[in-house]
Amino acid sequence: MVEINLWSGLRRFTDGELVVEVEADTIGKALDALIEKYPGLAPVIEAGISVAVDGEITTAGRNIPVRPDSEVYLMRRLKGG
Amino acid sequence: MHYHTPATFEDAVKIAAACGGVTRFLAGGTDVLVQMRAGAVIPDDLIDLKHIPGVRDITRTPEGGWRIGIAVAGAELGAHDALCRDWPGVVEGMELVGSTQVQGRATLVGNLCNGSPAADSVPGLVAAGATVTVTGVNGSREVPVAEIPAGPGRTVLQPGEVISAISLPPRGENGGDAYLRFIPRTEMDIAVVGCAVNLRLDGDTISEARVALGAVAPTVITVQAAADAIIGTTLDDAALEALADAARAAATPISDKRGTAEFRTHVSGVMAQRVARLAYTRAKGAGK
Amino acid sequence: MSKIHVTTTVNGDTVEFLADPRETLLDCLRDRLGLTGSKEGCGTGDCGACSVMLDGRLVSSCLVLGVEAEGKTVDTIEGMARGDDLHPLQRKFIEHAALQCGFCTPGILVAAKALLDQNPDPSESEVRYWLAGNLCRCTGYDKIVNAVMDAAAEMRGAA
Amino acid sequence: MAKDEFNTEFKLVGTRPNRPDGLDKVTGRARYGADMTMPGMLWGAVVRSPHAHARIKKIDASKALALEGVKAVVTRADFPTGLTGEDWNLQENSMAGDVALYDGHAVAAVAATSALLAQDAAALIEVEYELLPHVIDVDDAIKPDAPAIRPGSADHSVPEGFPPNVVRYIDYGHGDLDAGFAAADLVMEKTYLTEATHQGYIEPQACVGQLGADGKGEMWVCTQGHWFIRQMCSAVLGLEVAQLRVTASEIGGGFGGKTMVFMEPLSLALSKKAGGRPVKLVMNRAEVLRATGPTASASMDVKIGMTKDGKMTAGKAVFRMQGGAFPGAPVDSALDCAFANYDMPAVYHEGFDVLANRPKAAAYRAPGSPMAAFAVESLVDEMCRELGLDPVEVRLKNAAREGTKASYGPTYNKIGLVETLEAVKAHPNYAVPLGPNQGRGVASGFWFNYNGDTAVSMAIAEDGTAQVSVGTPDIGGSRASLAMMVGETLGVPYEHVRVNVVETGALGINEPTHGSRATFATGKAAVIATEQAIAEMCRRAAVEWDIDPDAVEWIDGAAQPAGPNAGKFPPMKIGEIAGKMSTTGGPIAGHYEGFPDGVGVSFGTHVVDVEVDPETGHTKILRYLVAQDAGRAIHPAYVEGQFQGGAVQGIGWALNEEYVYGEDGRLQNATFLDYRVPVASDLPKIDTVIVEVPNPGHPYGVRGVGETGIAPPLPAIANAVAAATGQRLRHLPMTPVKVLAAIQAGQDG
Repeated sequence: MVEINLWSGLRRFTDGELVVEVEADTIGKALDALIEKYPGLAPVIEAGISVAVDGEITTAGRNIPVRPDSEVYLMRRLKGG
Repeated sequence: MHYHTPATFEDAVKIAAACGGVTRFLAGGTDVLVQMRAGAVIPDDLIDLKHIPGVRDITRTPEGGWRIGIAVAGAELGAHDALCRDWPGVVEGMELVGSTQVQGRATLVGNLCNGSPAADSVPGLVAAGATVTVTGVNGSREVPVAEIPAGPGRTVLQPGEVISAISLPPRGENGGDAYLRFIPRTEMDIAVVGCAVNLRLDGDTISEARVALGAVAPTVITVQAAADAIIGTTLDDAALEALADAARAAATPISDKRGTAEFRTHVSGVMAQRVARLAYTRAKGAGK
Repeated sequence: MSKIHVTTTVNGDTVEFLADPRETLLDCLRDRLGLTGSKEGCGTGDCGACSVMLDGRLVSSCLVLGVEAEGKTVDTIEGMARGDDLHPLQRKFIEHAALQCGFCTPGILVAAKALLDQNPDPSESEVRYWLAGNLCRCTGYDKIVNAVMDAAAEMRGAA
Repeated sequence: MAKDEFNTEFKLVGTRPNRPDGLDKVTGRARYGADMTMPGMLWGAVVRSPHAHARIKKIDASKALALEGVKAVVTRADFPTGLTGEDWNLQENSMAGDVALYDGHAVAAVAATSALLAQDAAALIEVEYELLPHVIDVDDAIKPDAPAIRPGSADHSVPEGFPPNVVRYIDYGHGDLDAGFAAADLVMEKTYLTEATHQGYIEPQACVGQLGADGKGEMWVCTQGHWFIRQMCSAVLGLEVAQLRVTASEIGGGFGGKTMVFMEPLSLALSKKAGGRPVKLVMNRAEVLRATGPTASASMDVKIGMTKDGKMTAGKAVFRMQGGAFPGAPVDSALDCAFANYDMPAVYHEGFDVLANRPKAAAYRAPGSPMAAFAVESLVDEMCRELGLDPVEVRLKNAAREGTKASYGPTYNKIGLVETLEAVKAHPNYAVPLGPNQGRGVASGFWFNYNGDTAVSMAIAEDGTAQVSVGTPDIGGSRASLAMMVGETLGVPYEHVRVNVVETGALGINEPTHGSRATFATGKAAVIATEQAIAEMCRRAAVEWDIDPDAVEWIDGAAQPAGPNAGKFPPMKIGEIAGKMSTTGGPIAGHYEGFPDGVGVSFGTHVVDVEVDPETGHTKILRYLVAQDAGRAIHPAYVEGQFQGGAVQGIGWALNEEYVYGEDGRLQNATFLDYRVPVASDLPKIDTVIVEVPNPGHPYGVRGVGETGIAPPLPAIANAVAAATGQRLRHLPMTPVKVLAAIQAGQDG
């Protein structure tokens, strides 16, 4: 299991949970599991998000591996100038 | 658009009189081309005055004043040592118009005829008592520069009339003039407030003065009360205070994207004081 | 709207073109003569990217009509180097990293050369005020001023 | 990675060679967007709405089409329908549909045989409008009774019952906010405002587009990212993406503003309608300012708790931003940056993305970070003054470090904020005594940096020189820094590497040069591609020597046996291997396609001294210092250039730049005369300190450096003005009018 940290605005879709545990070894599987658990998250995730794994933010990377002790944060999609 | 290159002012006004549509005279072109580019004014006839003999000349008049051709660019004024010695305020006003590049083209008469209340060269000309020669189909007349602007973007020139020369009076003894403006940056802006002072000293005492303010009224204005505030003084603190008060009292500015009425009113007093000091210093220097 | 035939000297060559009287000298240089080194950044004389020398005087070519160039001499960025020999300003701009995107660079070089031609030993402040009409959005001007000062020093040493 | 330890001596990295595009750029030869002409080319012009909000009742182009030489007119009716999401936004922004949403919104376009003719024709296109109520200011636009600009455009994030122009809502944080504020000796809450500014690149948007009836097209365009242009044009016009081939010209500045399409799709639509003739579209400056990406304007409430010895206990930020008539104000990244400098036990963020009748905001250098920095770093300074604390010491006391839980959630890896603060403390500028009416201001700033889709291909030429094909347009010298990294890795001179920005047909997709990613992401990709080529060259040598490829290593541009057991062979130089490649297995190349990981964030600290004229409110910058963490500076001169350029854009934002609208909703200052970017005489030298805390995620330790530098100037100058005048300006820009009014009010402005 890996803990996914959500931003608080997403509580509306997760019965108030800010940290959700899912069974996954990649970001992609973790996101799929999140949506399965809380279908209300689907439009948020599909609209585009960034994910921070162990402090590093990435926009792509469904294939990025996560371990049970990984620090995973969902973030609003990032772009630069 | 038809482009004309007359060889005399008489021909120029004849062409203008014969044209039915929108006519513009072209000297430096730094306003006309911008208006054309923006689509604000696309003349049917453009009359280029630069092919008329003498329009690029700066000449000393028999009385000791100056006659400046209408196509003399700012950079050429600045390069004329004798003119700069006589009328530094007039020249520095012109030199504040636009960039170095614009200085290669922009002219006193163009700056005047654009009709902007914020025109940098006009307060200096007004304070100096400059006149222009207005040429029309019925001949020419001399008009004080102060009487040319009629309101924002407007002059008293009639359709078909053109300014054919600009004249500065003899500098005379113990005189000094100066122009300063306030802008948000250090260069390249339109004046938020401009002020010119021209004065003459008798010893340490100001015997004559003219004060002109720009960008605080529909046209550049002459402020007699401001001049009166310093005439008969040595520009002491009380005189400077009275000068600032008079300048502020005369200012009737608008609030726009470049500044508020309150700001312009306040700063017109600040500028008047700073310019008066500069003109005074120059007049003292001129006496030595 | 008939076009006007213009004969002028550009970078030492006699050239001819047909200009609509509404076209600027910048338009004519770029679109009639293929001299695209002069740039249009504003079209109002506020950015300096179109700087050229007209009869030896620095002007914004966006504020000159093409037809006004008749019989005159125009010098542009394309004429600044002599063959393979770059003008010291051009060399110093590269060495000092005085350009990033490079779009304002031709106008600044033309303007800076005009300054050094009349004032071989300008102060930093004089350089900054002379170039105030040449906008650069990339560099913050620091390295541009350094390059002009260094070029001036080299040219004085060489003279 | 070849060099993941950071005490390596480099031959090229850290030197200052001349840039490969320098000669073209100083001689006027470099070709930018508007410099291209094509055979049979037509010229385009765009008709734009003069109204802030108006229903388009009728467009009559008959007079224009009657002109000889006018070849095509397009309106929205010529575009496909049924688009959704951001595709629809881009289409709507490229060409208004039923309603013009801002002053400058395109409503029609025309192509003709000359530029003047196209402009004349555009002036003859008659558009009938019905005026609608408009709203410009963000605090007006967020009111419940504001004119609803696009009802129904709020996304899933917006709860029921929010005002009609709120289209995105964000809230997040961590820690116990109430306990944090309760633990503070001083809690201050203030509201800060910033106005919209423009990227102000000197090169207006320009392109030549060609599209045939067969759906195949080409485009020449100045852009930060031509794959984005390709994808967006294809979406807006309903084309197959791979059928459009886009070539990036040299680019005359972008700063985020050239990462999306504006009039580019119009040139293709016109071309198609004109029988496939290429159509050139070049914006004038007024069009650039009225219709291309400004940044958002912001209204921000910030509350911070601090103990009397300067420990920050809690922070709350509520930001409202308008990004024009479309969703996309950078309110989320602004919030993420707000407290990113600090190690705080409790933070809370709330953000509103609000529609207003203004052009669609585009990214601008560290989107959102400058506004956030202005609000937070100003308030920190106010609290330092209130408590009599040194602003640098307070920042050091609270500075985020490796292992700090960032305000936006994750835990920081190795970062260099503390080092930038120490650097400014040690710099002579920080010790210069100040005179009357002078003040010193300090502020720090942050940007994430970014990686993004990246494809790079490199190949060895027959003589052992190298070519590198990249997809990130070179704005600030990236071809030089890429050539240096490839040369360093390959062990060949810098001059032996040519880096080419290639067209979309030549590589897999690339994100633009944005997010400070070119030197990091394209650089990392180029190094990986080079290592592939090196491996292949080692293999060729191994075959020649008849030894195991693993027994060959690459040193100083040559294959060498890896130790005495591998065999005794003289080094086989790259030129030798390359010279025989046709007979040893064919081309030698390497490539990378992916999403390079290992992005390192960048912090910076700025110190500015100002002098304020007490009679006019005019602020003069006396001294300016930038210290920023570059990870490692590949080409230090270009790193300095990024620091200096960012700082000066920030100075403009702080002092004079702003969008000024009239009551009628029209932009009043759409010229460089009145949109006042800093000029050379406004500025002193911009001193720089390159702090190097290498990023472990990059083979040479690179962090992106392009963006962070624009954030600190806004608060640093506000703090300096406060120090000089005793008055706090909380509304940018700090024009003389505002500063004088504050001085005259003699109380907190």
